[in-house]
Amino acid sequence: MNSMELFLAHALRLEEDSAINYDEMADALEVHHKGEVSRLFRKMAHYSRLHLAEVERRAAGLSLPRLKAWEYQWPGDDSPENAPAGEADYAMNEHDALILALKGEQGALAFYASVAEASSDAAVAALAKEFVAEESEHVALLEERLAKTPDTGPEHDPDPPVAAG
Amino acid sequence: MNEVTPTPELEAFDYKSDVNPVWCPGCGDYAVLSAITKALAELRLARENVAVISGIGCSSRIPAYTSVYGFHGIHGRALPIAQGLKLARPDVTVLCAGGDGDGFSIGGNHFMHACRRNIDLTYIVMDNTVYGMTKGQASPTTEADWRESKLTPEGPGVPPFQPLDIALAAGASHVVRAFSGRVQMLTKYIVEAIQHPGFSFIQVISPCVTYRPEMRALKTRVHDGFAETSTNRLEARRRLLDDDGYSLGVLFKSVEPSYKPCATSDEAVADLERQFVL
Amino acid sequence: MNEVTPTPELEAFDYKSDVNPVWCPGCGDYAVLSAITKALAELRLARENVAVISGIGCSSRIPAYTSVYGFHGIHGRALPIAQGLKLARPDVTVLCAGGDGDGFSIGGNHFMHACRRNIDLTYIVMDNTVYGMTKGQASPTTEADWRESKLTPEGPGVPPFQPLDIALAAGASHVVRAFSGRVQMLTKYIVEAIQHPGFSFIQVISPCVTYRPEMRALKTRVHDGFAETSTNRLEARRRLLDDDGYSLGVLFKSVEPSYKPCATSDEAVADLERQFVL
Amino acid sequence: MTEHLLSLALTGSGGAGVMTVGQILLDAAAHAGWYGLMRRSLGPQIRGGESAALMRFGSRPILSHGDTFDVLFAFDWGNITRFAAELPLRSDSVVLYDPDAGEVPEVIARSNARCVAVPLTATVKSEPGLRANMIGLGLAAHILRLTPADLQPLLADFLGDKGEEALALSLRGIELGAGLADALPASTWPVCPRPAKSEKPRWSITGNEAAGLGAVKGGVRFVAAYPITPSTEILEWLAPNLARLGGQLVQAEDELASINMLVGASYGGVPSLTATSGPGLSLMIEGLGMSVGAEIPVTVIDVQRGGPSTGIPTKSEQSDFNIAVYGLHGDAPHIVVAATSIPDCMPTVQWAVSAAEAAQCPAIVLSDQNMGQSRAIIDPPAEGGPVAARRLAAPEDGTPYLRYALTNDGVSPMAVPGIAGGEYTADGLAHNERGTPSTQAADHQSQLDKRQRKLETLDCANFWAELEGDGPIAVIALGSLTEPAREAVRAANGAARLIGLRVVLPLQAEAMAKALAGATKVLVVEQNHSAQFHHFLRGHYDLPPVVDSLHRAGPLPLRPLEILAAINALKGDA
Amino acid sequence: MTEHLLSLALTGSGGAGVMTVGQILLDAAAHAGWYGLMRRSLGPQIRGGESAALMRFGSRPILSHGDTFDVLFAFDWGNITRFAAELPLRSDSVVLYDPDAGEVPEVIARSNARCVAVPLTATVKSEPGLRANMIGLGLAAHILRLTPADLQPLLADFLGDKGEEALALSLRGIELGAGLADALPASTWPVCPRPAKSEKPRWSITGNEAAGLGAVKGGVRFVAAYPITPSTEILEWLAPNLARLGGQLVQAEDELASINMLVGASYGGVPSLTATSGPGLSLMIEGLGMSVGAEIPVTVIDVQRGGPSTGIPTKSEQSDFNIAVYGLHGDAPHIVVAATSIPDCMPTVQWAVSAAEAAQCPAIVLSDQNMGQSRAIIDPPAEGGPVAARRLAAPEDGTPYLRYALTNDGVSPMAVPGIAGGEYTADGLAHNERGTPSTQAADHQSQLDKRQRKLETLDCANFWAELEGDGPIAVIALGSLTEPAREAVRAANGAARLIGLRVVLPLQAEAMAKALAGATKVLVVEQNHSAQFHHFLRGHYDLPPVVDSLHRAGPLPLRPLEILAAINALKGDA
Ligand SMILES: Cc1ncc(C[n+]2csc(CCOP(=O)(O)OP(=O)(O)O)c2C)c(N)n1
Ligand SMILES: Cc1ncc(C[n+]2csc(CCOP(=O)(O)OP(=O)(O)O)c2C)c(N)n1
Ligand code: SF4
Ligand code: SF4
Ligand SMILES: [Mg+2]
Ligand SMILES: [Mg+2]
Repeated sequence: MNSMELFLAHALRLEEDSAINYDEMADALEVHHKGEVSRLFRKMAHYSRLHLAEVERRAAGLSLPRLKAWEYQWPGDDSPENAPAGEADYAMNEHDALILALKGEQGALAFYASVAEASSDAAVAALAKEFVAEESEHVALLEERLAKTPDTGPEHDPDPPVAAG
Repeated sequence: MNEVTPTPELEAFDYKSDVNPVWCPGCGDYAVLSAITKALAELRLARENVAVISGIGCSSRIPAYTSVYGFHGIHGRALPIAQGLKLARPDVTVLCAGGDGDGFSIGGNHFMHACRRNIDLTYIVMDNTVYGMTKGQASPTTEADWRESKLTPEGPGVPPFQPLDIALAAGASHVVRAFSGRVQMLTKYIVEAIQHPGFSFIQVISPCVTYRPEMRALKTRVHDGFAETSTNRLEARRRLLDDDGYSLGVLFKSVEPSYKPCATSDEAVADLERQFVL
Repeated sequence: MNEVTPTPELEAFDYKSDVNPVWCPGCGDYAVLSAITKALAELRLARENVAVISGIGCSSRIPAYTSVYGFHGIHGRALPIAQGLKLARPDVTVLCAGGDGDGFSIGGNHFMHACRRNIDLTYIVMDNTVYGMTKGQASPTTEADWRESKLTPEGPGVPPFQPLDIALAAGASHVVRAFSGRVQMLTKYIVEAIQHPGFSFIQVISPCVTYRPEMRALKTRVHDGFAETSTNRLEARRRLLDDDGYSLGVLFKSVEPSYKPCATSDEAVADLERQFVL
Repeated sequence: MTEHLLSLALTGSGGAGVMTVGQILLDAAAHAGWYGLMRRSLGPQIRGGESAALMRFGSRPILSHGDTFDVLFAFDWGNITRFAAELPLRSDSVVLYDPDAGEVPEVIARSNARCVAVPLTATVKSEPGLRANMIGLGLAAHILRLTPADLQPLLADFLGDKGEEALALSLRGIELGAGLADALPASTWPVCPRPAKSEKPRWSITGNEAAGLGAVKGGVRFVAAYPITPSTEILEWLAPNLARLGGQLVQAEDELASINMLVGASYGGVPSLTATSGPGLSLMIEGLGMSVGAEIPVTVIDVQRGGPSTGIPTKSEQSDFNIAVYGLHGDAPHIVVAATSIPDCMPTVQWAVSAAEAAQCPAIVLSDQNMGQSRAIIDPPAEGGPVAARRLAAPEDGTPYLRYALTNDGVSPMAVPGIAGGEYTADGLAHNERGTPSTQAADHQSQLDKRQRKLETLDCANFWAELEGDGPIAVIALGSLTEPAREAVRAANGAARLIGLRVVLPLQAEAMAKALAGATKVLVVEQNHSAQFHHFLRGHYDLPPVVDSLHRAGPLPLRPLEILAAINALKGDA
Repeated sequence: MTEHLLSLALTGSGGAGVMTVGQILLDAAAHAGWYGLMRRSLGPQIRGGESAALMRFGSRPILSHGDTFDVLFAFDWGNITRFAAELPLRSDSVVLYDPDAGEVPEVIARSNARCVAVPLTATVKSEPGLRANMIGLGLAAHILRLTPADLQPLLADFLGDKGEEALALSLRGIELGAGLADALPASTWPVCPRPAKSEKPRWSITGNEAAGLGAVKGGVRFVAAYPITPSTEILEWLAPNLARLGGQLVQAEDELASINMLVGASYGGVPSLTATSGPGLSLMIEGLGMSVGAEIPVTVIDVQRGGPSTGIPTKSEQSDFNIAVYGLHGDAPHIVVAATSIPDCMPTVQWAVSAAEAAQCPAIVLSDQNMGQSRAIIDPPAEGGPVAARRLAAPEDGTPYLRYALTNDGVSPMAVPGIAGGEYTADGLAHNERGTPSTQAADHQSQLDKRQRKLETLDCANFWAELEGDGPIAVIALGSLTEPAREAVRAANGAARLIGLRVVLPLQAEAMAKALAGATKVLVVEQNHSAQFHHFLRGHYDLPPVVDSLHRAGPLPLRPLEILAAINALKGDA
């Protein structure tokens, strides 16, 4: 990742995807009356948006490349901060939600760290380092909270799912 | 990569509506929705020129969650609706989406004949190997010995339907398997499918976490078995012969004649009346 | 051939009814009727234990021309009727018969799912590549550029449906192509199909002399391309890859599990009521 | 001016070619100034079964068959018993027959009609290469006082590329036939002078062709269909003619596909239609329900045949009334119209399409085999019914588009792809104004109300029925029985009035009340076994206290005299 | 003995588990001697949407819901507005709510019901591992004067293999809940003494289960089906239970396949049935027509939901009346019955199967979501209706077997495969007595007559309707509205009589005339938007001069007081 434009394009995509993803999970779990879980995801979405605004600020004046959705050089298949698709669950408790969020933040951290390490462009590496620091903060916050949140086991809805068709 | 393109007008997010999905948290269909919106953004299609047509089922709820034109039709009839629309309005980009029950059970005949007709549209089946919306009965893609449905307590007892194989045998000109857990790949496939001038079929393995919770584990089973694309139908079919059902990729692609209505002209109705005059 | 079998009680003739066919002179379906009655005689099946089920079309008129039990059903639904009968009455020998429109167009979904279910019955499609009964429209097996129907003056514009290929892809366990002009061969195939413990599909090329008069010439085009039978489905499909559509023979045969209803027992209704008692 | 009417039946078994004879005769008569009508009756064979051309000619427009035949010309007697019931004769009718084809059978002889032998077979054998049907044509033409010269110009068309020799042989046959006619005493023939030649152009058209024309006049540019007797000719006419207009017809894999393709095309803004018959309509029921719920206009023409189930594909009946009116599940208001005659198929289909477009719901047009497959010589039909178009949305920036807005007249302006700002998801699930699925009673109720309202406010003007007379007995006839009923009402000399109902749904309470004002009795006329229309009228209209029902299953048509007899019986009633 | 009745609504959003609480409560109450009824109302989400258990308990059998709720227990207020219309309250009703879930919303508060806060959330938090629903259960049980001891025996069943600890925690929750109840003043609770324990065994059953039981009692041994809400539970009950009887259920690829599989199995002699809802019934129409034409008995249960089109799958309506009665093309006489209550689903389905077998035609049973998915505590239902079997042929040597013989009662003895000499071809084409296709009017007419006749001669005995009272106003209620109508009729104190119609087709002219004798006015009660049943009655029966219609679309149920109000309004009418 050797140009500032390219890097910022990645950062933008990463943060935006993650904001949408967290919001979607928050919505879904609200239906399930999982207030805590939903609030957590909402908050994570908020952080992603803050971060997004920051990236946008940095990108001001630059003309970023328009990458196709599959041209991003992510370590995995998907936006690295997105909580792994399909791991949300209606029965998840706050503990589970924290783990999910943590995986997302760790993904972002790993991505930024790899850029910081591998980029030949000093400015890019420096900015990536800044982002690493920020993500590390999130990770630490989540870890801290996770440690204080016991795993109370899945909160199964005793009612069966609905046949709606 | 190197080209600097102007900032796109619409982001993926703009292709989402504000309607909350009825889906369970973790349902694979969220990712399919996400990939569709990303693909539309990628192609910079004007919202008013795109239509998503579906049948009935959890997956078929998808049109209302997009901000383009949509049609949540009736069970099993998504493809005829979509084909009618595309034939009447060739200028509209038509996506058709639904479930394995909708598409392969009640809608199986339309599936075969849509593959034959090769009309330029993209058909995305969210295959969760179950009827989600009606509480978990076996679908055509369910294993013969799956015993979780009260309707078939001994299992459906019938070998699973092979969507890709049938699609190829019936004449589809662009045949893909994807996984909802790989959104970026899926996005790419959808873009290619929309660009393909003919009938594109995408089987998306999309876990139903409520009735097939074991599907969550599929992310470790899928693999890039179809990473290379055949342009020869027979070759593609040969490759299916040793498919484990979890190979992902564009299996087959070939530009073939698409069904076109008769050549048109523009006479007036009054001209037609002359044939009745004695 | 060498064995001397006792004189059968019933001759082929005894399996014909006294109802006069509505068919045109020269129609291929006469020969199919003849082959069916010969096969029944060959197998010495008691008339009351055989049923011939059909849909609607010229070819579907066949049940009433036999003297066994028959059902002239509705268009496209011959297979569900036949499967329902066979499931409910496994003791009855069930033949299902009809046309290419009946079986592959309106009835296409049942065809696929019947192949999958592999219920023990024999399905004979008299394929004349046209809708005879409704005055000569294109059927799924009609060539894309056939321009003789007013309904599709530029031709149907869709590549022909491949019955054998779909049958194999869908799971049929006994797959045959025959020609009405070779009655003896057809008789043999029908006998084998009836003996096969599963779903047997026989595509019989059966000329419609009224709407496809050129089909009369097919007797010189058909050949014994499938003289050898595969017992491996993949191998059979490979062989289809270079079929010209006129190869005759038993392409595939394999004894595979047939759909069986749940294991049965014989409690009384009163036993069931207990579950509601508080 | 005296009216002249003549009924003629031509019958013969496979290969006799009576349908062609009838067709040429009808054309020639039309050129000579006759109005005319030709119905066909066929056996069950694909080819070569017995057939009959049942014809009526008149010096004034005629749209219905008479009570009896003036002339029966039997080319042979093959399977005549199967037809006999369709061939009512009087003692002063004339039966022309070929003595070489055998004795006049009992079923015919018992009419006491005058039987006149004409040596058809003998004449055929008299010269090589002759064909019986051309001799018959020459002979039959004489009945209408047409000469070989009248027939000659039409022959070329019918013979196509058969060549000079065939033409000469045909002409020779016709002349020999005319000679046979001349040889008979003049008293053989009913009085039937040639009418004056018409100044204005006339049309030769079948009900199915007229229906096709009505479709394109109504704006239909997309048709998806699956062939079925006796509706296929509509599709066969439409396929090439739509192409001429830049429209298209798709042959679908089945009726489920065709109805749903229509819904898709119409959702895209293109007026769409299909034609079918009972079994096909049965398969379209679910799609029609979606058209109601999602408010997507489509039009289905049902050319009725004998029912139930596969029934009698080649014969006429009006027994799909119930399924057309009541067949959809749920509360599903829609449009049902019945064409009243062959030419009326044109304006009725045209109006149905435009009404469906205006009300954004399905319209079902009831025709029947008798109208659809019969040919008439007519004055070009007038367009009927108020014409309306689909109300399209013009979404404004800032205000969210409400696809199913609760408007006063129940019609919500509709967006179609391409209209920016109109993006919405059409849905057959109960929904709110925006189209978002809702299970709430209030949303359900208000949308049901709205869908009912748009039909109540639909303008049918005077198109709802054919009215004539003001007698105390109101004859309410369903669709194609309007014309026989009209003949009966006229013959009843002021005792009756005619209400030939064209618009079955939406109900026309006010108009019907007005049309019934002063009537003391009602006679309901329809062609089915269970008096479906009668029960419908009882259930939905306030009728005078005495209601009688004249109904009979197909295939025998209900004839004017039967209707008149029922009128007279009612007259006698206390 | 004084009757005690109590209506209780439990509401809560995703995960609150109110359905389970309701279920345990119903069971416990039943063991304590209560009769009861539980209806469910659900949101659109697959999982986790809001839900309500709507319950009624009584010391006598109760088969319908009351007018208002005595107690509403809101576990939380999530999406309560979507439900509010389904929760009518009086000013003396009690609303129990959790103050931690927020203020009592306006839609509830405006009833002026007494709102009583119960600290549900606070209690959950008071000890680790507790769950709100168990605390709620303990509290709700108190309303019926049930104690934790009454609940305990049922818990194990519900918790399944969740283990000892879960059980202990649940019990603890229940006790805490009971404690919360005890802490409230006695005046909080409606008077509701425990009834005497019943001597005779009672049943706990849903309408769908009862329908399944009725099917096997009627002799059904073959079912082919495609799942659809809200009928699927019938199939889910039948699959394992049929197997126990040596029968079978096949999951078909669609409804077209399922109805036609039934026809095949029944042609083979095995009584066959399927269950579906509106959209599925739409797809079965053509197959049902064949069942009429070829005279093959089949039974279809339609558990009605909101329509048209996909409509409201999870909510009740009676709007498939029209399609059931009139939906087939052609003249197609068949049987339509409507179950009158949850337990009545059993005898009604049983009779329908036996009537279909006797008359060799299709029978459609109308149930609805409200009956099908509600659970009742009942006395074991009596079998109803005369039971008949299929008349099989015993062909004799030498005489050709006439499958469609014109018999006096219209029933032609039927051969099935295996019967030698009975070989025939069943046909949906019009045919003669032997079954050979025929296009002749006489054959068509005589077979139509015969098929009509066999329904006219079908013995319904007293099973055609539920009758009660002899007041001058006849309340004719459709199916499941019989029981609310019965309550209203009883409350009308002699002013009204009840006719709860069970047999819709064949028509019961004589019996109806007798039941209406002396009645001067009629009130027709049904749950749909367009008064389908009312128009049917007008169209087919001679009713007294004043006919009023009480009809409303779903999902809100029609309640006894509304019916009573309509009776009173009619009473007032001139
Ligand atoms: C004609 C008809 N039959 C049955 C149904 C009930 N139904 C609704 S969705 C569905 C199956 C859904 O399965 P699938 O298409 O795989 O979608 P999923 O919910 O699994 O995404 C069924 C049977 C219906 N709505 N209409
Ligand atoms: C539901 C329905 N749609 C259409 C028809 C009309 N129809 C009768 S037979 C037939 C096609 C016959 O073609 P095929 O099955 O190939 O039989 P063939 O006559 O060629 O032997 C059609 C379309 C019908 N009877 N029912
Ligand atoms: S039931 Fe299954 S398919 Fe349906 S929303 Fe839930 S997880 Fe998805
Ligand atoms: S039309 Fe064709 S298929 Fe039909 S009977 Fe004649 S030759 Fe045979
Ligand atoms: Mg599915
Ligand atoms: Mg054919």
